[in-house]
Amino acid sequence: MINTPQIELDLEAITLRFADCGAWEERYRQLLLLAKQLKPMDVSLKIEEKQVEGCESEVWLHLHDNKLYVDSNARIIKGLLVIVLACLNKPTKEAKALFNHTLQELGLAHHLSESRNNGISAIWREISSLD
Amino acid sequence: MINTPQIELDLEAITLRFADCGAWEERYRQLLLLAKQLKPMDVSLKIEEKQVEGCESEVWLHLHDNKLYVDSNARIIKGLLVIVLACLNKPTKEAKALFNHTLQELGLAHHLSESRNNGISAIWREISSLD
Amino acid sequence: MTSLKNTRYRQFFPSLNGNNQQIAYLDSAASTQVPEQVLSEIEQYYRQGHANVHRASHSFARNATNAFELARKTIAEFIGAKAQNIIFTSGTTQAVNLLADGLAHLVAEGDHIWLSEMEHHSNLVPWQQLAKRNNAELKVIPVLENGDIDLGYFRQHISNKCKIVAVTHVSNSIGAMQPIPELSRIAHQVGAKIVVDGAQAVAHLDIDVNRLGCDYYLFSGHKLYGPTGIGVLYGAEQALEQIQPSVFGGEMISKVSFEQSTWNTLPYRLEAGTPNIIGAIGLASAVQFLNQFPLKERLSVERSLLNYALQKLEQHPQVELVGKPMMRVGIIAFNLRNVHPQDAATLFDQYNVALRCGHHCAMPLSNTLSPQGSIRLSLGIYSEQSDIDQALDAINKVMELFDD
Amino acid sequence: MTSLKNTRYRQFFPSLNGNNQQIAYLDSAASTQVPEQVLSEIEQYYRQGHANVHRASHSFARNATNAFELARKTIAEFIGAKAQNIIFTSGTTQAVNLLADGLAHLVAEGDHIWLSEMEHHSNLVPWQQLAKRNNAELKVIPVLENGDIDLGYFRQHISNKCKIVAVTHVSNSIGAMQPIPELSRIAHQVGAKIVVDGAQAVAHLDIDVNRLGCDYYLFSGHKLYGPTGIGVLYGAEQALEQIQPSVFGGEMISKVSFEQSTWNTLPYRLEAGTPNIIGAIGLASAVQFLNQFPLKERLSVERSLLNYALQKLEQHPQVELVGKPMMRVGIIAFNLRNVHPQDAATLFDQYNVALRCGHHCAMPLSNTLSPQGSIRLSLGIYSEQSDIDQALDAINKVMELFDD
Ligand SMILES: Cc1ncc(COP(=O)(O)O)c(C=O)c1O
Ligand SMILES: Cc1ncc(COP(=O)(O)O)c(C=O)c1O
Repeated sequence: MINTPQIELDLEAITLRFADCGAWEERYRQLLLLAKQLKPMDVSLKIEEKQVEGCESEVWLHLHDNKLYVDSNARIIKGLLVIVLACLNKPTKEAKALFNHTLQELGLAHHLSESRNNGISAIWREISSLD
Repeated sequence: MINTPQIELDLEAITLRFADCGAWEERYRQLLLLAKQLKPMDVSLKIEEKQVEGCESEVWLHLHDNKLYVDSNARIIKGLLVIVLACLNKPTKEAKALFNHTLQELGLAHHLSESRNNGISAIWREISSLD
Repeated sequence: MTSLKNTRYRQFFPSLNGNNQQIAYLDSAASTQVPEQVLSEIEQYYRQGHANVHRASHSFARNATNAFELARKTIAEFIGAKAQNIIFTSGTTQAVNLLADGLAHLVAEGDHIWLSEMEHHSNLVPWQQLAKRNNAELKVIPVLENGDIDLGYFRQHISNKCKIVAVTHVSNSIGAMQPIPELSRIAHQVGAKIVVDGAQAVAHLDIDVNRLGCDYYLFSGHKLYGPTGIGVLYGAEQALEQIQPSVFGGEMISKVSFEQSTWNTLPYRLEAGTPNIIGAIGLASAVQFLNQFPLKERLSVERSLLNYALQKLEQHPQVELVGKPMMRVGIIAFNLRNVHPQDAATLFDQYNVALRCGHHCAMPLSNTLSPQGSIRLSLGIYSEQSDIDQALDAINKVMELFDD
Repeated sequence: MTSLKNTRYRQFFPSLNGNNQQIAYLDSAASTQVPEQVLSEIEQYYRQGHANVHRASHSFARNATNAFELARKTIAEFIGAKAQNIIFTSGTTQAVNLLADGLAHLVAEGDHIWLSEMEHHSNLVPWQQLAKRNNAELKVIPVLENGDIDLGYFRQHISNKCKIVAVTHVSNSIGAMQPIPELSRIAHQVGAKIVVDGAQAVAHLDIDVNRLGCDYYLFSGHKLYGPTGIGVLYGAEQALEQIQPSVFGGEMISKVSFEQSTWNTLPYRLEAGTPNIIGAIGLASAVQFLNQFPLKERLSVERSLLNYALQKLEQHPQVELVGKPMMRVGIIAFNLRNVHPQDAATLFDQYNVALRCGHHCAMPLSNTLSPQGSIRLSLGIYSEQSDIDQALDAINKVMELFDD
């Protein structure tokens, strides 16, 4: 299992934050707030070699000593990254399934499209390749 | 004006042959018979340099001493060539208009399409370039 | 013989019903009619909202991207391939050109490119030009008197100088089917890539690219009951990687500066510019149309009809067949005794029989088998015995006219 | 202001009515919606009987050929050209590639190819690759801070080493219009050919290729209310003759043997393979759709709407325009303060506002003006004030969400 030192919330705490959300705007508000829970990645790591290919926004990903660091300059992606990290206390494949399930539950499923430029699927591809 | 030693019929005689034609089959029968009225072109002239570009069937065209010789190995085209020649006792532009008019009259107008591979329009292009 | 009377398929093709019922369309090798289903799919797509694909930040774009990528999958499965092995092109011709340019790096001075004598110009001229550019040699598998390729000659003469073998699956001028699995084996033995032009095969055979064993397989949508402007280049895993991009711009790019560019991943790397989205969707719909019929039955109906036509023509005293290949698919070429094929076609037209005359874009073969050209009769899924009978009737009438 | 309320055009576009009425489609620069008329033309063509063009020996083929060549004429006249100067391609990208390959013989070692800094990748990478192949140099007309090109720089630095100038008529990322007549004069003074990428111009300006004075003008059907898979390469008389064929096969050929091939006449020489017949017919139908409206009115309605949007966005305290070109056509690029454009686009989508974010396939310009990318709002003939208002409303709501 990979360590995720950038977050303190676990998945349960995250889904709880969405529990009372009605309209989609509230869900996105929570997602944007979630983004703030991501502790910053060292700026020296935000370089091209660490960038995930196939994202419209820049997404960085760095694995060191079994610790995974991620960041993005798009806040919605950052919020989603928090959920990604929270799922990673499982083997990657299970984690991805859990992530998909969670997004469905939170009403954010359309971020799951397999479209090539969908940052999220690119990130999972990258994480899977770390295995 | 160009001389056309390969035919003896004039346009009037030609149209007369079509006068009693009812069904299209009779018209084509006349056209095929007309083809037999074209005196043969010297075989030594049936060479690639004399060939008209843009015809599906081979059409040869040779001008010498102001005499025009034509031939084709397709009989319908040959019949049409007889009509072409019969129109050439006029300046080319008028001759072409006359030819178009005649074909319309004879109910053979669909040979006039400007389609690139229409042999007839290629022949007129070639004749015009002889002017 | 009941299957000959089968009129199951024709009803789905609006252009062959209604006003056009009297037309015997026997020119499917040139281009096929389009079923109702494809027309309504095209309309529906545009009605629901169109957008450019791939950069999907809104619902129209998401829908377009999903429909486009689903089309890729549908078409891939139709020939036994995976979606990621399918490159969309504008047609077979562009596909061959993409290959001839993209595989140029495999062909060094003195190397050989092998073709058959019966190639369509589209699978001949690009290779000829490549050979010229790279100082390579074009080698030709000759055709036997019956129209089959001389496989023995090929086996004997191919050497490891050969880098590419480009052959048609089915000849568009005489309908001869090539033994592709065998040709693939021979090509691979000398380490060459094999390109198969499937333009005339894909609508008439059960295609499985794995069984064929070829590296590349190409076809056009407009000969498969789909719209014009769309074609497919299938490439086996390794083979696809070998194609270097030769058309640049748009989504085939990953990063661009004025100094240099880096390419996107496959299949996008080989699809420059906005793809023919509606073409892909239309072609996938045509494939779905075909998929709804049991394959064996569909093919056997067509085969029976071809045999019927062949038998009648062979027996006709004034008909001379051009090419009598062992395995024939969809096409019969012939001439009428002492009648120029163009004259015949003109008169056929008068009898509402739509077929082609000429060299059928395969001049070298035509010059070998029938220098004046030939008449070509070709079938589609909608063809019926009445079409053949109408053609036979027209032949008799043409011969009468010419008898004078 | 009455013209802003004009709803004359929208009614003809089925995808923007009915179920989709709530969607503000502001992504026409990527691809346009298709009017009813084009859909029924496509359907009608196929219903009446389709065939391959050019070898017209039967009625379907004659009809197809006539429709296809009439389409060429209709489209030619739309840009003030003659039919024989129009080459059909699969899109702008393929047109640029045809040029970059076909004009390669004009570019010798050490020669220059000039582009502007705001070119779409499709009008950049093909030239970059040509320069690389021929050891020529790519020269760039820089963009000023406001997004206009630095014409003075160009005048000063162009020399008779320049063989080709390739510029966009209207920038797809910021909407800047280039002074093409002036650029043509400058190019011709040094004896260079000038290629104009009209992809973003042709639907929004009164195009007359003679007035523009360019040698080549290119555009895509899918940005002109036509179908995907069809594009146009216009070439002035002499200029067209200069393009050497680089795609081979089918009707572009006059004679073929295994030793050599000779090419057909123009325009066919540059149209290899079966053309996109239905694409050409569909595009001509789109042009006819536009032709039925008085040109001046059509363009002024769109210009008013663009000005309305521009004014509102300029005044908005949280909007930062990207590029403020002197002459703007159809497109506005902007960013929301402290909001990543991709976040904005995601939320716009939620508010049923369809627009794009990103580098808009013009990375070099993007890197100069707005490295993180931008949001692009673009108009079509069907755009209305309500679409702009919906976008403005969405901007306010996005900013609220981001305020937390
Ligand atoms: C200015 C410009 N040039 C070229 C293109 C490429 O057009 P296409 O993708 O239709 O080939 C586009 C469209 O994306 C464009 O906006
Ligand atoms: C065997 C064969 N190859 C290639 C082609 C070229 O196909 P397209 O014109 O669709 O590019 C054809 C069709 O004319 C063909 O019959």
